[in-house]
Amino acid sequence: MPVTIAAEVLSGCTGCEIALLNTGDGFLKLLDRIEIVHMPLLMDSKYFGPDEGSEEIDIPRSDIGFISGSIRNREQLLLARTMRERCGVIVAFGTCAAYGGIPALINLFDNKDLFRRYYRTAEATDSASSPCEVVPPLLDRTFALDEKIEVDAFIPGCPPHPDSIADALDRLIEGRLPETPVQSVCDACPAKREGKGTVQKIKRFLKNARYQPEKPLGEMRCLLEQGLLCIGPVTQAGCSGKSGCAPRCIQARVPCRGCYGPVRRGGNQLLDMLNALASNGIDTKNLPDRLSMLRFSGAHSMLPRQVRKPSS
Amino acid sequence: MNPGSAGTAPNGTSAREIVIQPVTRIEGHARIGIRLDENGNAAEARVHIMSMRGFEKFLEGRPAEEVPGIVTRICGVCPWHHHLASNIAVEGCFGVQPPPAAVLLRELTLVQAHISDKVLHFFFLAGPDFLLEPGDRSVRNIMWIARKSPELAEKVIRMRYNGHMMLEKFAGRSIHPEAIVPGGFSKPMTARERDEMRVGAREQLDFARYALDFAKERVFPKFDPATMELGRITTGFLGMVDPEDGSLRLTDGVLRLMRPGGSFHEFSQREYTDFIGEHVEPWSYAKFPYARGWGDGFSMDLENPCGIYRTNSLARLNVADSIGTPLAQAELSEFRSLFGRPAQSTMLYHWARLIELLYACERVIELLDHPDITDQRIRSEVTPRAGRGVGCVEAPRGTLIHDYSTDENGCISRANLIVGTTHNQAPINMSVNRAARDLIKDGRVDDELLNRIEMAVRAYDP
Amino acid sequence: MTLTELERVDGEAGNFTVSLRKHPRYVDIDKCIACGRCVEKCPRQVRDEFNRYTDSRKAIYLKYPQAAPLKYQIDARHCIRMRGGRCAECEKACPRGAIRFDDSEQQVEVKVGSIILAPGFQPFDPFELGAWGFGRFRNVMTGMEFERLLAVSGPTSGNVLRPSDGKPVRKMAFLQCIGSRNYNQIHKSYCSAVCCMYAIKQAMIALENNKDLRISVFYVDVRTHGKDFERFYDKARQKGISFHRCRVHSVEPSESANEVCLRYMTENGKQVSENFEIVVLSVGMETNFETTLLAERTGIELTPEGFASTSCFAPVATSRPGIFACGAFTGPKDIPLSVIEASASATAAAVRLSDVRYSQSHTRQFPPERKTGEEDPRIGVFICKCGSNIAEVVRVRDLARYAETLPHVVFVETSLFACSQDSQELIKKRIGDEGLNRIVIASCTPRTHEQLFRETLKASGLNECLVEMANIRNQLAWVHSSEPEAANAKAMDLIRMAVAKAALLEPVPAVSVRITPQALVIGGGVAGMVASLELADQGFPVHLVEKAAQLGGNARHLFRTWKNDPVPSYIETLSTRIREHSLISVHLKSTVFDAEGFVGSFRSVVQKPTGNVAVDHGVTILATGAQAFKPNEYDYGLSQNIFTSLEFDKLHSAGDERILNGLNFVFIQCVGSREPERNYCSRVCCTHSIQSAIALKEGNRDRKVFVLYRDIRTYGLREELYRRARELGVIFINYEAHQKPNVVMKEENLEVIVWDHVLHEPFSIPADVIVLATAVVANPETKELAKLYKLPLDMDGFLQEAHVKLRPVDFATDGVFLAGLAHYPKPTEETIAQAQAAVARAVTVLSSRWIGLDLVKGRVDENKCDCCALCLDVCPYGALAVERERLDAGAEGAAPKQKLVVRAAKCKGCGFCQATCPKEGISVTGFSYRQLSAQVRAALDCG
Amino acid sequence: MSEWQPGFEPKILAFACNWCSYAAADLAGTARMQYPTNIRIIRVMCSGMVHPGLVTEAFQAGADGVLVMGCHLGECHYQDGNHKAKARLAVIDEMLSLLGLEQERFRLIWYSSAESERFAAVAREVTDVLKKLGPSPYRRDASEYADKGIIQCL
Repeated sequence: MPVTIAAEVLSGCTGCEIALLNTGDGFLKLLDRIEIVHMPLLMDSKYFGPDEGSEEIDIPRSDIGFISGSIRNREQLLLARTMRERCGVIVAFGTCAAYGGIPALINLFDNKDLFRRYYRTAEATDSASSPCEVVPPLLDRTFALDEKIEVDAFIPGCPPHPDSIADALDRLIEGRLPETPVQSVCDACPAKREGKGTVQKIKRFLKNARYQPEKPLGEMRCLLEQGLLCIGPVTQAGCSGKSGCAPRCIQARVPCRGCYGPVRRGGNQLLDMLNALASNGIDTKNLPDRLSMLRFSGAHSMLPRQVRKPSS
Repeated sequence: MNPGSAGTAPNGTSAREIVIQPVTRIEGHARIGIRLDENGNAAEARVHIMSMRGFEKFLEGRPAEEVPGIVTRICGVCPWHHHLASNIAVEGCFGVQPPPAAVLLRELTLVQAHISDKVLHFFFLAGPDFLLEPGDRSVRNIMWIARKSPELAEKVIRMRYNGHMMLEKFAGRSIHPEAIVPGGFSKPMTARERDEMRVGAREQLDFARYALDFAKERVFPKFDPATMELGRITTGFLGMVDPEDGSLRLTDGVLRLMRPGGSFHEFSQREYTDFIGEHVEPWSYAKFPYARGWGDGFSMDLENPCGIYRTNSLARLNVADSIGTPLAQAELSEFRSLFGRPAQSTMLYHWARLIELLYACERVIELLDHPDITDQRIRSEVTPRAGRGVGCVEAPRGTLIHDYSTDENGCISRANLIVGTTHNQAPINMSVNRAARDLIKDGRVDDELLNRIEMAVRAYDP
Repeated sequence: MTLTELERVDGEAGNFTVSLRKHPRYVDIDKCIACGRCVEKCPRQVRDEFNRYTDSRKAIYLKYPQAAPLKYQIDARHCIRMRGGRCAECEKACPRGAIRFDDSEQQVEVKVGSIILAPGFQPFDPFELGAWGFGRFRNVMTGMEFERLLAVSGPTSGNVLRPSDGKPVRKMAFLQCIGSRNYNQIHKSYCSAVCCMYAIKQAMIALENNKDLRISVFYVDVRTHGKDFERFYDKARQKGISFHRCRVHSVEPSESANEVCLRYMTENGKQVSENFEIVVLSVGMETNFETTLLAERTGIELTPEGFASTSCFAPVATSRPGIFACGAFTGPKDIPLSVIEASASATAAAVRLSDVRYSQSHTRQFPPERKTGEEDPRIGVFICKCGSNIAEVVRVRDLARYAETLPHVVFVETSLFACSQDSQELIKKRIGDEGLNRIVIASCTPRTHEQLFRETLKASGLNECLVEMANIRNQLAWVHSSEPEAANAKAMDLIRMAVAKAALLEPVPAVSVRITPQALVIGGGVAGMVASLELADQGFPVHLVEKAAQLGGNARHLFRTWKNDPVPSYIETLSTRIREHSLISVHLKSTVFDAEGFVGSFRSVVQKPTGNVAVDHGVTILATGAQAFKPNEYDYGLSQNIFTSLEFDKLHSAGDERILNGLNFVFIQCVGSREPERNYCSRVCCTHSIQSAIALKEGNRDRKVFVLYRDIRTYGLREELYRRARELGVIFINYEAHQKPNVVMKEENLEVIVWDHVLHEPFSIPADVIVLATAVVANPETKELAKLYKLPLDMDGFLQEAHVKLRPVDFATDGVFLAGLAHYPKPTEETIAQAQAAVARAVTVLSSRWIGLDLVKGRVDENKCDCCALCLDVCPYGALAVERERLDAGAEGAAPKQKLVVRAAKCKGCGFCQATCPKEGISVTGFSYRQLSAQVRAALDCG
Repeated sequence: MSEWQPGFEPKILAFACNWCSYAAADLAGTARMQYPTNIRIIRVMCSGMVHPGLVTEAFQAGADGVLVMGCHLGECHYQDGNHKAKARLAVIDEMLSLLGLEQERFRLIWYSSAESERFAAVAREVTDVLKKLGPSPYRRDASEYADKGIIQCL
C-alpha cells in the first residue's frame, strides 16, 4: 500500500516542486513507493465539480500533505486548513511555507499601498480600481504556514535541495519526521576562515569576491571576511545537499542570502547576524537595507510595516 | 462528481456558471468561470488569476544589486529569465555594461534554462493531453506516462534533470540562481567547465531532434482541424529579434510588435511604455497588457478585438524573420510553409516550442564554442546611483520586462514588471472564451470537454 | 592579622623575629557572617571617618563595604559597653554569638625572612595651617572629602551639593599644591605627584554629574605625566574646565554664606576676584607620625621629607637589609606605581626565601569523582535560614514545600546555617544517601559561598560544577523585608530559576597545564637585565634575548640617576652578574621571530646569528624598551650647537669645548612630547634637563641657563631638584604649545626668542648651546612581538597592560608580562621596580609545577558548531583557533573541513563567543545559552 | 505607585555581571536597602556574555523589562565585554522596534561593585518607569507561544 501524498502550492513560485522533479531518477523511483493523490501542478485535481460553488474545497484524504508557499489570501487560507484536515502529516515545504519566504517582504507594506502602486500608479497601467470580483481577498499580510495551521515538519530552502526532499520523503514514508540540521550553511562551506575582526565595514556586493577561478573553493577567503554580507552563519544548513558539495551560492562565489531561514527554528537571522557583526566591531548602522536579512524569514511578525514616503 | 448536473447561480437567476478550479498543469493559481445563457450555451468565459504577491511594491527600498536575487522568486520555472532581465535593468540604472564574456555566459545560462523549461512544459504539463487517451482525468499526467511508457518518461525526466544539473554544476544554483550580477557574472567559466557542458549540450541537441521527430510522429498528427481551431483567435504578436537581421533573439535584442496582418514596429527595450499599456479588469489580479501603440484601445471582444497581441513561442517565431541556427531554421521554414506567417492557431504554440527547443540546443553549443566564453574578465565594477533601467529578455512564456528606477543610494524607488504570461492574459481569456463557446452547447459539459477548454489555456504555458 | 601593630624587629635578613601587638576586634571573625544585624541594633552613632566625617556610622561597624575580611568590629572608643555602659544590643542581635566583649589585646611573635613595609600616607591636613579658609568656610573642603561627595555610595549619593545648604553647585574651584611644593610655609618641597590628576578626574566626574557646572582649576604646573593622563587633561580642557596657572593664597568670605571669594592673577597679569560655591583643596601626601614610629622600630632610614630612603637601583630596598618598602612610603605616587612597587617588593623579599618555598604549605585530598553523565538529574535543594536572616522574611517551610514540586527535585531540606561545618557534613551525607547529582543551595550569595559548596561537592565525590545557588538572602530577604508577601513569591521564582538551571548543569573535568619552569626575557636593557637576574636568583632558568651586540639598552646613554647614582657602573655590574650567572643564557644580536603556546608552555623561536633556536618557556617578559625621538624642529641638525639631551650628556661628560666654554645655555622642553601626534608626556625630560642645568650652574656660576618649559614636571621627590635649580639661578620661562620658542641662527651664535609672559613681549635669549629635551617614543619592533604574543598596543605604540591600575605589568594574555620603557617612558628606578614586579608576577606561574585552570571556560559543541568563525576574533584572549583537517589524497574537490577549537589555557570564560554564536555552537560552563535561557523562562513562568 | 496601571506589577529580568552589579546587589543587601521585588537577577560572568537573543527571548516570554548590567566602561574584568554589550545595544534596540516594544523596556546600565545605593535606586526607577508603561503585549499567553519558540502576531 503506497503512502498517499497531496501537494498544494500557496503563495509561492513552484520552485519547490521543480526541485522535487530535480531529484531526477529518484523521482521515478519514488513513484513506486508513493501515490500522489492531489497535485494541481502535475495532475488534474480539482477542488470541486464545475457546478459546486466555491466555498467547500475538496481534497482527497492522504497520509502526507506537502504545502509550499505562504498564505496570502483567503483561498490559500482555506486550502491550508483543508489540507490540515485531510492530511495525516503536514509538511511545510520550502522556505515560504516555513518562514514566509520572499513573498513575506510585502509585510513591510499594507495592501492599500500595494494596490495603489499596482493598479493605479504603475507606468504602463491604465489606472483602475483594484480587482474585487471572484478573486479571493488578500489577508492583511503574508503568513508562514504554522501561523495559521499546525505543522508537523519543515523542509526549508528556497528551494530545498533535492537531497533534503528525498531524505525527508524517505523518512516520512517510513513514518518518521524529517531531521532538521542544527548547523549553518558554513558547515559545508570550504572557504577559508581566519576571523572577522579585520572587517570593520560591510561592503555592498558591487564587485566580485576575491578568488582564483582555477583554484578550489577552499582557497577562497570566507566571503564575510572579505567584507561581503554573507549570512550563511545564521542560516540553516542543507543547501549543499549530501554530496559534499559547497553551499550553492558559494559555488557561484556569491554570498549566502539566507534562503534556508534561521539556523535555529524560532531564531532570527537579522538579530543573529547584526549581533555577530556588532560583536566583531563591525559597523551595523550603515548596512544597506538590513531588513533584507529577513528577506526569507519575514513572516511570524518579524518584519514591521514600514512607514515610507510615497515615492515621487 | 457529476459534471452534467444543472445548478443555480447564487443570484437566483436560472443562468448557470461552470467553474474549473484550479486550472491544472499550469504554474500558478487560475480559475475559469464560464457563464451559460438560458439555453445552456456558453455566453462568456473568464480566466481569473487568483493570487498576487506584490513584487513591484516590495522591491521598493531594496538595494538594486540585491534585486536580481529577489525577483527570481516570481517564478520557480523561469527564474533565470527574471534574474537576467533584472540585472540588465539594474545595469541601466547604474549605467554599466557587462564585459563580453559575461554577455556570453548570461545568454548561455538563459538559453540553457529555456531547454529544461520546454522539456518540462511539453512533456510534463501539456504532453498528457496528447499522449494519453482522452477521458479519465485522474490518469492524465506525467506519473501515468511514466507508468505507460517508462522509457520515454525516463528519458524526458533525465533530460530535464541534466539541463538543471549542467546549470547547477557551473552556476551553483539552477533554481533561483544568484550567479548573474549587476556588471556581469559572478564567476568565469573554466575551460574544463566548458568542455563538460559541451558533452551535455550535444546530448541535449540529440534529444531535441528526437523530441521533434517524436512530436511529428505522435503528437502533431493529432492536430486535426478541430484541435487547430481550439481557442483560435486572431491577434498581433510581440517578440525579440536581432536588430541587425531580424532573426530570433532571446536576449540582447530589440522588440518587434507585429499587427495581425504581419506589419510591425521595432523599438528598443526602454521604449516599451510607448507601445504597451496595461489594462485592469475587476475580476483578475493579473493585468492585461495591450498594444497601446496601435491607438484603438483595449477590447477582448472575440469578433472585434482591440490591442490584443500574443507572446511566447508562437509569437517569437512569427515576429522573427529567421532563426540563426541551421536545424531550427530548417524547421521554421517547414513550419511557415505549412501555417504561413503569422500563424494564428493556438495549438501551434506547442510546435513552435519544440522548434525553439532545437534552436536553444544549437545555440548553447554555439555559445560554448565562442572563444571569449572562458575569458576571466566577467564583471565590471558598478557604482550605485540614481537612474532608470529597463531589462527585457524572452522568457519561455513571453517577453519579460523589468523596469526599475533607483534613488541616489542605488536603492529601488520604483519597479514595474511585465512578465511573459501577463502579456497573454487577454489572449488566454479570449481563447478560453472561444473554446467555451465552441464546445459548450445545451448545458452539456464533461471532463473531456472541460479539459479541452483547459488545453486552450495550457497552450500558452501560463 | 588585622588591627595589628608592629612593635619590634630583631635578628637579620633571612631570620627576623617580629613582635606584634594585636588589638582586640571584639568580634569572632570565624563566627561573624557579616549579616549586619548588630549594626541595626547598635544605639551608638559615630561620625564616620571613612566618609571624611560627612556621615555617621555605628560603634559596631564595617569600615567600608568592601572591607576584607568582611567582618564587623567594635570601636571601643565609642561602644557604650566598652566604656562601662550596660548595652549588649549587638550581642543579643547576633545570630551566631560572634560578639566577644572580653576580647583582649595580644602579643604575637612571628619568625620571618623578609619584611615589607607598606604603611601608606596620610593626606595633608590644611586645618593646621589656617590658610585657605579650611575649617572656617563650610564650602571649602579637601579633595578627600570631595571624593566622598562624588561617590555614589557616599553621603550625597554622588550629587555635588553645597555643604552649607545642600543646594546643587553651579561654580566651583580646585586649588592645587595644598601641602605640596611649599617649602616656605611648611617645609615640604616635594610634589605629591597625584593631586593634579585626581583634581582633573574629580572635576570631570562632577561635570558629568552636572553639565552646567563651571569649574576652575588653579595650578602651578599641571603634572599629567602618567600613561594616558595627557589626553585626559586635554579632554578636560575641551569639556570647558578652565585652568589658571596661578597659586591662590587666600580664600575670603563673600556676601553670600554659600560662596567664598578667591583673588588671583589672570594670564594677562590682571588681579581679579571671583566667587565660588565650593573650593576643593587638592591636598598632598605626607608621612604620618605612626609611620615615622614604624621606621624607628624597624630601624630604617627616612629621607628629610619623611619617606623611606631608597636607591634608584634598589627602589624597594630600605637601608636595613631584608626590609623592603613600597607604595607612598617610598615617596608620593599613584596607584599603578604603588601596585608595581608592591609586586617589586614581593620579588625583592622572595629572592632570599626561594630555598624554603612550599616548606610550610599543604594540599587537600578529595575522593574520586562519581560519573553522573548518563543519569537523569536528581536535584537536592538545601534552603538556608541563615539564623533568622532569611527565615524572618521568607516562610522557609512553604518554600521547601514549593521546591519539592519542581521538576527533577527529589530532596529538599532546610538548615539553620547551610554554611556551617555540620551542614556541610549533612549535605555530603544526603548526596550519598539520596543519590543526588545536582545541588541547589538557596542561601546567600555565590560570590562569597559558592566555593565552599563546591568543596563540599568535591568532598562527596560529585563534580564541583553541579551546584547552583539561589541568592535569597542578600538579594531577597535583606532587600525586601518590608514586602514579605512579594518577597515570598520572588523566593519561589529564584528557587525555580536555580532548579531550572541546575537541571542543565554538566560536570566539567578539572584541567591543568604543566608549567615549563623557565622564562624568556625579551630585551636586554635595564628592565630585561633586572628581570633576568631576579628570576635566576630565585632559581629559574632564563633566556635573555637582545637584538644589539651588548646588554644595557638605553641606559648605556645615561650617566646619573636623578639621585645621582652612577648608571654606567651599575650597568657594568648587572652585565657581569648576568654573564656569570649559570641559569641565564644570553642571546645577543638575536630576535624572537615566532611564538606559539600559552601560559606555562610557550615555545618561541629565537633567530640568532648562528641560526634559529627554539626555546620552551613558561612565561615571557617583554622589556623591549623605547627610543629617543629625533626632532625635526628648532633647527636640529642644522647647527653644531643644538643637541638632544642624550647628545648633550655625552659631550658634557667628555668635556667638549662647546660646553666647557659655553656661557649661555637654553633647554627647550617637550620637544616631540605633548604634541598632537604624540600626545603624552615623556615623564623623564624635565628632571633630566634640570639635572643638567644644575650641573652647568655648579660647574660655573656665571653661566646663564634658561629652561623653556610648558609645565615643569619634577613629580614626587624630584621637586627638590627644581627648587635647587631655581636657587642656583637657573631661569625658567614658560611657553605655550601655540607659541613655541623660535631658534634663530646668527653668524656668531644662536638666539632663542620666546614670548615673555610677565612682560608680554617677545624676549630673545642669546645661546651658545641649545639642548632639546626630546620625547621618548615607542620601539617600532615591539609591534611585531605584540603580534606574535597577541598583545595589544596603545595609540602611541606602547604595550597596553591588562589594567592600568590593578594589573600594571600583566597582559590579558596569561603568562606574558612587561617592564620598562616598552610600557611608557619612565626613569630608571621605576623601570627597575617594574622589572621586579614582572618577576613577582612571573614567579606566581613558574613556582607551580601544574597550573589548574578555572573551570568556567568556553566549550565547543561539535554537533552544533560549524566553524563559521564569527567568534574567532571576538575572543579577547586569542583562545579560539580554526583547525583545518588535512586533505585525503583521494578526495578530489572535497574541501578541507574546518574545526573550531578552544585553547583552554588561554580561555577565561568571558563568554563573548557564546554571545556571538547564532547556534549555541560554543558555551561557557555554567552559563550556557541553554542554562541562561532556562533561567529566563523559569523566571517568567507565572505560576 | 503608578497612576496608569493600578495593581500592575512588572516582571523585570536583570542580567547582572558577577564583578560589578551582582556584587552591588549583594552589597545593597548587606546595607539592608529596600527596593521593589519586581526584579529577578540572573548572574552572568560579564555583560559581554549576554546574547541579545536571550533579551528578545525574555521579552517574547513576557518580560515587561530587561536590564543588562555591566561594569563601567574601562573596568571590564575581561577587557572589553561591556563594550561588546554596548555594541549590541543597537541590535537590541532594533529588535525592540521590530517586536513593537518601547525602547524604555530595555536598559544597559554600568555599575561598580560599590554602587549598591545606585543599584537599589535603579531598581526603583526602572520598576516605576515600567509601571507607567504598562504590561508588555507579550505577557498574555506567553508560554503558549514560547513552546514553539515563535512569536505570534500582536
